Amino acid sequence: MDLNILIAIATMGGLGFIFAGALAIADKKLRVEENPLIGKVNDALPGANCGACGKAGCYDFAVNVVEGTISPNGCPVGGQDTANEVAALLGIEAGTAVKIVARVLCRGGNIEAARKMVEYRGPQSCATMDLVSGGSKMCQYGCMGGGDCVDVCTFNAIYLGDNGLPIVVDELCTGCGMCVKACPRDIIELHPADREVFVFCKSHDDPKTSKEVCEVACTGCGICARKSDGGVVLSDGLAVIQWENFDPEKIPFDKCKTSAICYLRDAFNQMQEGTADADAQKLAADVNPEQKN
Amino acid sequence: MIFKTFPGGVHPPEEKELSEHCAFERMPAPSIVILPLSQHLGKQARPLVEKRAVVAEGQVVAEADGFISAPVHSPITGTVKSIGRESHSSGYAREALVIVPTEAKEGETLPEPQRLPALDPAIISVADIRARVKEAGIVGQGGAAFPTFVKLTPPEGKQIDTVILNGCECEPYLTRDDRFMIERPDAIISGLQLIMRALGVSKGVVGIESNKPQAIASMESAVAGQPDLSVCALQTKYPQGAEKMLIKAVNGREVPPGKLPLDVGVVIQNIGTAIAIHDAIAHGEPSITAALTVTGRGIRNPKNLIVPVGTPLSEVIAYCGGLTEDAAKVVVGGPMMGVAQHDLDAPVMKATSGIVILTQDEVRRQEETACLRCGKCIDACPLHLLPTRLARLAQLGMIEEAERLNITTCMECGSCAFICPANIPLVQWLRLGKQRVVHMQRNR
Amino acid sequence: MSSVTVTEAPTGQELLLSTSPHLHSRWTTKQLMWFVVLALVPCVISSVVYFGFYQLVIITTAVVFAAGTEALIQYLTKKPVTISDGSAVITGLLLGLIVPPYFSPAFTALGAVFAIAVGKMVFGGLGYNIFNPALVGRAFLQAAFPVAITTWTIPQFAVDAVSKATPLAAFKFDNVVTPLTPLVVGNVGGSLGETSAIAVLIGGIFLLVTGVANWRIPAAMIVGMLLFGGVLWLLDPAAPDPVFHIFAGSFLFAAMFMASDYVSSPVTGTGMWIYGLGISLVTVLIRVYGGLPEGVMYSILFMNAFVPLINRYTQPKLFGEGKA
Amino acid sequence: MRGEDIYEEGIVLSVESGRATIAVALGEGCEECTAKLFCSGNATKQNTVLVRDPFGVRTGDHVRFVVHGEDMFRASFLLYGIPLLLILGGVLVGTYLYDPGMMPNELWAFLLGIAPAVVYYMLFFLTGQRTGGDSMMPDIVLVQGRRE
Amino acid sequence: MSKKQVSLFNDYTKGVWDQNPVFKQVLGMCPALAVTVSAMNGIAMALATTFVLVFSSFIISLIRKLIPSQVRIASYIVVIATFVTIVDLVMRAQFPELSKELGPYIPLIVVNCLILGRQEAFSSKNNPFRSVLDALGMGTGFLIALASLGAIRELFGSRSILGVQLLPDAFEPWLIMILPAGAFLTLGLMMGGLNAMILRRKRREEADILSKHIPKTYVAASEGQEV
Amino acid sequence: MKTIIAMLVTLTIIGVVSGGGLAMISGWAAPLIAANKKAATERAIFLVQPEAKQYEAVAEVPYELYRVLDEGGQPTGYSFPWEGNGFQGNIRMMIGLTPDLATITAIEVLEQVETPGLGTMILEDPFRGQFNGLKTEPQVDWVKGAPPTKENEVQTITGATISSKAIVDIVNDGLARLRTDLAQGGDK
Amino acid sequence: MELILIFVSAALVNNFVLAYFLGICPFIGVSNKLSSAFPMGLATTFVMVLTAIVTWLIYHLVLVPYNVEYLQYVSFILVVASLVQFVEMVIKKVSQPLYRALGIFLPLITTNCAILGLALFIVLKEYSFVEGIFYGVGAGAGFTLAISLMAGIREELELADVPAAFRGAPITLIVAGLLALAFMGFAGMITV
Repeated sequence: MDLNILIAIATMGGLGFIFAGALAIADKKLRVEENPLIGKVNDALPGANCGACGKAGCYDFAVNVVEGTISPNGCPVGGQDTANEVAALLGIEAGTAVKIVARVLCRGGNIEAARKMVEYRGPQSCATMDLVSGGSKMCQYGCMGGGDCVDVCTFNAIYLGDNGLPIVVDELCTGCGMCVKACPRDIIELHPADREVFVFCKSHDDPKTSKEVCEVACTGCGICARKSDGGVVLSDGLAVIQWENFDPEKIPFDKCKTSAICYLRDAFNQMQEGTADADAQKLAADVNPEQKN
Repeated sequence: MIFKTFPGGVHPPEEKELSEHCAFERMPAPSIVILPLSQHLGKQARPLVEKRAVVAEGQVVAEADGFISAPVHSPITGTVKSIGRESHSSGYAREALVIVPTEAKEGETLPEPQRLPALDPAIISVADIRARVKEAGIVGQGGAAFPTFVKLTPPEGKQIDTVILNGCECEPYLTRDDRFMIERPDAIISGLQLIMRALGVSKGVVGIESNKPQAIASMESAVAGQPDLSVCALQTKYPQGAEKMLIKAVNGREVPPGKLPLDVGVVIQNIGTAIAIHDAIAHGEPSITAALTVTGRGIRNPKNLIVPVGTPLSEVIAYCGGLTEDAAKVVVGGPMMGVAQHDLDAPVMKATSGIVILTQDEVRRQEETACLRCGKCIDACPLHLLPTRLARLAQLGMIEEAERLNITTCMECGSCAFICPANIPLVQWLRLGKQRVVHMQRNR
Repeated sequence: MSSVTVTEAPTGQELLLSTSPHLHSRWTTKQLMWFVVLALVPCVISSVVYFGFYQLVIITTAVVFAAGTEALIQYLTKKPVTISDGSAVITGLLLGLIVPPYFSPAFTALGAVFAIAVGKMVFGGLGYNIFNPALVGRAFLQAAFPVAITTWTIPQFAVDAVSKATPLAAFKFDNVVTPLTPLVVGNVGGSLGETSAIAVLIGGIFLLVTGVANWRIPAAMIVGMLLFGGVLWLLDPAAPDPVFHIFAGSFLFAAMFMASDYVSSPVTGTGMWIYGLGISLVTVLIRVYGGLPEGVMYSILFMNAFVPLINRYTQPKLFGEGKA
Repeated sequence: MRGEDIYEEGIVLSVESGRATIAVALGEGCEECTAKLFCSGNATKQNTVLVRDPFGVRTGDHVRFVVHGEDMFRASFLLYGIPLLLILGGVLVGTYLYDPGMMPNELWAFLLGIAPAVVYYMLFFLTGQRTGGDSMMPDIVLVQGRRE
Repeated sequence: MSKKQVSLFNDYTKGVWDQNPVFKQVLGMCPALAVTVSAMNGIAMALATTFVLVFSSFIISLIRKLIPSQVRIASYIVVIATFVTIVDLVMRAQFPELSKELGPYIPLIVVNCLILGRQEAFSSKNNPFRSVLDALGMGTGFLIALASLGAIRELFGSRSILGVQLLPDAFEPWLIMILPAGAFLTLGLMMGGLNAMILRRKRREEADILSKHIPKTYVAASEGQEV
Repeated sequence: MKTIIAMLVTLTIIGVVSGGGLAMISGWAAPLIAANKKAATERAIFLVQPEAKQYEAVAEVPYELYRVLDEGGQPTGYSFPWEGNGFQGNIRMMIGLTPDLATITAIEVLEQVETPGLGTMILEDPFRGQFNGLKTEPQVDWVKGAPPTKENEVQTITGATISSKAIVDIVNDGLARLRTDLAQGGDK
Repeated sequence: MELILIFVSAALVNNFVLAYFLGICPFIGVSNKLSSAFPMGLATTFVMVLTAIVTWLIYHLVLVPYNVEYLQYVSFILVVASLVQFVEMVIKKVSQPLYRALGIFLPLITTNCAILGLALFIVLKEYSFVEGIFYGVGAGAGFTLAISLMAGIREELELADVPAAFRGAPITLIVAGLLALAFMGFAGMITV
């Protein structure tokens, strides 16, 4: 072997040795603490860093799982086995994550809710309308129809229906809660997707005012509360569902004059009837021919 | 002549000639009185009467609830029709008593109007001044409606050296203070002296904008011969009448953000407040009337009126001949900071200083366009904020950044939105930003 | 909603509801923009006078393509088309006035398209662009067609054009100082709109008097030029005197119409001074030490990049936090 | 120089007497960053930071905290700016002013440049541990959510 | 194709588009911008990069189990730098002209985030075969990006692609395209355009879901129970 | 401790293998690279001295200088690389001179980073060709915007004055150096 | 004078980022906040100067004498990487609080192309020791300038209505392109 090669080998070997030594020291001094759980979860993941979970990589996924913002079964690559393993590490059940969706708890659309005798001028956003006597609807609690919730939804899972109320598309909704935060009147709430009955009103107005202001307001008459065995309570002139005690069977829906408490589908169907949007109905008919309004 | 002023500000059209020559008229009792329980800043008053109770003019119908609060007196003799949520000139329904005048039924006598005992302003004690101001339910007439009694009771240890009476009336259109200064200079001076006595201050200044020469003359002759009182003529510029701006203009002091005029040794009272204090002490009158200007090109007969508190706006408007055909907007307060009304059932309140009815032409706004970053709003902002940036931050929800840029300092004077060539509703966005910042701060 | 209905609104008409203030000053964006267009008219006229009617073709091309690009992009992105606000017209007009006489209309069109598309629309349109769009267009042309854009024609009323160096190029490469009078009148080589100081000043003073343009930036630029140009002149006799600096090239034109562009200049008063002084400094450095005879365009673009930082560090002191 | 504040979010890992160690989730900023692969800690991609905690957070809390831009500037000047100047000064002195002539001039200049920086760091080490203190620590500003 | 084949195939294809190193991951920008004054240069650079990427991926995935994690990055760097030196030496020996053209950007392959990124993310965790596939995929993606960027810049900047003149002489070349500014602008506009396309496709997909799902949600629910 | 040893061993081995491998490849490549470089220099030398057939290096000066010879080994001039500042950065060129240094035979730009399409026109013949047979006494000069009138003048490129001037400056600079050195060395 | 020219050339005329495309990764990645961009630039300058010094010494005192110049890539990158780690270690040891303050927001980027590029350019341009250092300072200053300007602009753009497709890397590249255009004005300055 000629000298040149030896020199090269010596140089590189030496550099490698020195570098490794420096790193060894650095490693000792610089070791970063981390939540051991995150590391464990990370190890349990496939490590493909494919991004199919919607996170930056497996490590990010692990952080999010530990943080609780993503469900253990969120990794499509790893499948059920990984999900179980991760869930076991976290001490929670893998497949029990319930789908949470946003629900709009107001039915006072352009037709149902009285409008003021004024024309509002200014930015058409709920947050700003709320500052100027609350936009153009009379109700101080209801949806103003400015569409702030629509704007903030990054999943396009919410859109403004024809009568000015937002509609949530369950399939696209991830329950992220952005719309809940965006609504200045706290009309939108997150609920498990399988809940069917809601009180579609947030108005604390006195009965007389609420009747004047909106056809479908909860007047606070208390009929549902009396029949529900604690499933619904009256709070400051508004019926509020107590979900742990709630049994829809006990609710006398036909007694509610304004249908403020009703099934989600009824609320939607009425909205459909109320609007003359032929396209929407045609769409409904296309997808489900036997269901014609 | 060079008048004192502050840096920044704008020059909106003054339009005072509509009503500046109309002497005050006293409006007759209305057919109904809507008496909001919160006509002041602070906690709303607690009602003392039940539905269907008969109340006398001047009777206390709701008492102050807490330190920063004020009692409410009935402006008419009548029956309480209801207690509930009613229209309010803030735009949001509030708790209010509704009182209708009652005819005396047979065998009954209506209660006599009540007045407080008159006191001699010359010899009254400090404690009595404060007590009377509180009892009479006087609130600041400048717009914020801060209970006056609180302002006359400064915390221990604050050195106050000057009382400034705010006669700027920088809001366009309004002429109430102008008229007061012309018609009742002596009552104003008496009120000022009472305030000075209550605060133990020896220096009183009346600040008046240069566009009210008559008022300046009137006040100057009223203070003549009193070395501790003076009149200070100021440049006509909006918002000269804002507390901080007025102090800056009159004695050059700057009130730091988050501090009160008290902290720089100054107390500011409105002309109207001074008169109310004088009336409450010298004549025992509680705060049951509001002096206001009804003006604008949208009203048939602009007037300066003295109106019973609680009178619905619609009755006031009707009294002034009603709206014209092209009336477009009814604003309670001045056109720069006042609130547009959506419901003319809203009542006149203690601190209502004017009703301005603008016509289509006056309110026609150009379409909103993109911000050009021309910086006019920054030049105009009397508090040296960056309105355009703050508005954009508020719009985009970048609340922390807005907080860092002191959005909460904004007093919503509207100079920025007035001057903005792009017609951006800056005030609305700023208000939203402030609301969100406060919300965030509360969440901490 | 009241439980007691008193009276309807007396006339029954629908009232307006909006936030305060309820009054508004007379200025609107459109007005500001069209005033600037108006102020540019003298420059257009001077370009026609000195270089012939053909120049109108160039200017018109620039305007049409600038406005057209803006409209097209807004149409394609389904945004409201806002060419009537005049901002694109200004960009086109400015670009048309800073290219050399007899410049190819095709290149001008390309520059205008680039100015609007890349200089303005990718940033979100009016009000968001960091750099002055017209200068972006011009810098693009300079980089793309360096020969064509540095081929100057002497002003004359004859038909056949003769190539002649601009006063600055003449100075830089041949050490020839052009006397002041032709510089002021405009009887020299140079871009279409910039040669005549008189025309520029007429427009500029119109803008300053009406309050459309903020006086601080032009003032700062001229003060800066006297200062930096003067210092250099005193130190180095080979450097041209500051007055020559001011009247030669596009300095005045840039001071009045380019640097004072609202969007790409600072918003604060102090910031405007820093910005103007900075432009002058960089201009002098480029003119005296750089490879190019003229540097105003690059100095404005360069300072444009500083605007966000300038704005941040010249924030006015809050009222009450010390003297502002 | 006045820097702006940087807001970050993370999960509390541990708490001790008014301070909390926070694991910063790879936020949006990091996701975009093409340099993320080479972020400091060589063994793990997670970053932790010690912050002041006025709220009494618990392990597992999701918090928002602020890093003061001014502190960033100050720290970077102290840590990099001043040593940089020292090294430059030393090198220039070594190259132009004084040449001992016993080794390659460059090596000498290098040593002369490094020496003041080393001294500076030593001094800093001796005093800085006490003075630096908590003053530059980020602050928690918002507790966003607790893990149940 | 079996599932395994699909996944292997995917190892290759993902780098071509879904995770295209330049357009999607914004990696390896330095050569992407610097050498793409012509399509040829872009291709040569991409090939050189691919060579280094493939071989270092292969070596690293071979010895991945032997390397302690603390010296991981260091080892990768040495391996990569070795291959880069090889490429450089070979190019200087065999293609001196090209080597001069690409100048100092060949050695900078060492610090191309793309290469180190792949070692860290893929090769250190997978077997040599898959690693090589992955490397080839990324290399192809890189090649596509550099070639297209180079082609555009060459077309407008010198009227030609791969040296073949495509635009008539009447077309005045835009010199800016072969300047640094042109590189930034072209790549920025290209990425923006691609993003716009992707966004539009996403919008369409969402609209699809929207039109299909709304009625179903509610209608299906009402089938279960009648009031 | 075990990991530390593992780290040291691994990295050292990788370094050794890398160093060895590179040394071998370099052993293969180095002569080729040297040959390439020589070929390039040679080509440039002959490019600026079209008549010459052979060359030899001049050792008396501390920089590269080649004396070119005709078939018979008679000196026909000098070729030497020289460099200086251009518009954007360094320009390196080969200058060919007659033996009396009074006339330039030709020039060739070897390395430059001038503006493509503009400054790079210095590479092309309309400009470069002007140097063929250019007189160097008292020094090379340039004119702008008009054809040269004297034998020692070249016309600058429109729009690329600085690059053109840079070439002239470099030529003059190199010439000056050469003149003094050759005068001292008495090479003639 | 020569040194000033080298400095100006590296900082403005041939800006590392805008003309040589070196350090694009952090330029795009870390340029969204001025508070992190400027310190980042400063730290990079520091490392660049150290690199310039150390690689010059290695090249001229080790590689050249032993005729193993072809090892420069491998050795430079190893040296750069270990240098950065070493600096980080020192900083951490020297001041825990300051290190924490910068902490995660200012990662020293181990394999920043700008740093290796600097080492290579110094060899390529055959700079002397001091020239190399000034080149390093200039390159660092240019990098700091570019990244700080970009950070300021990007903060401004956060408030702008940039079309969705252009957010992030594309608009950053376009701004970089326009910055490069603006910097073209400095061309020719090195021929003072």
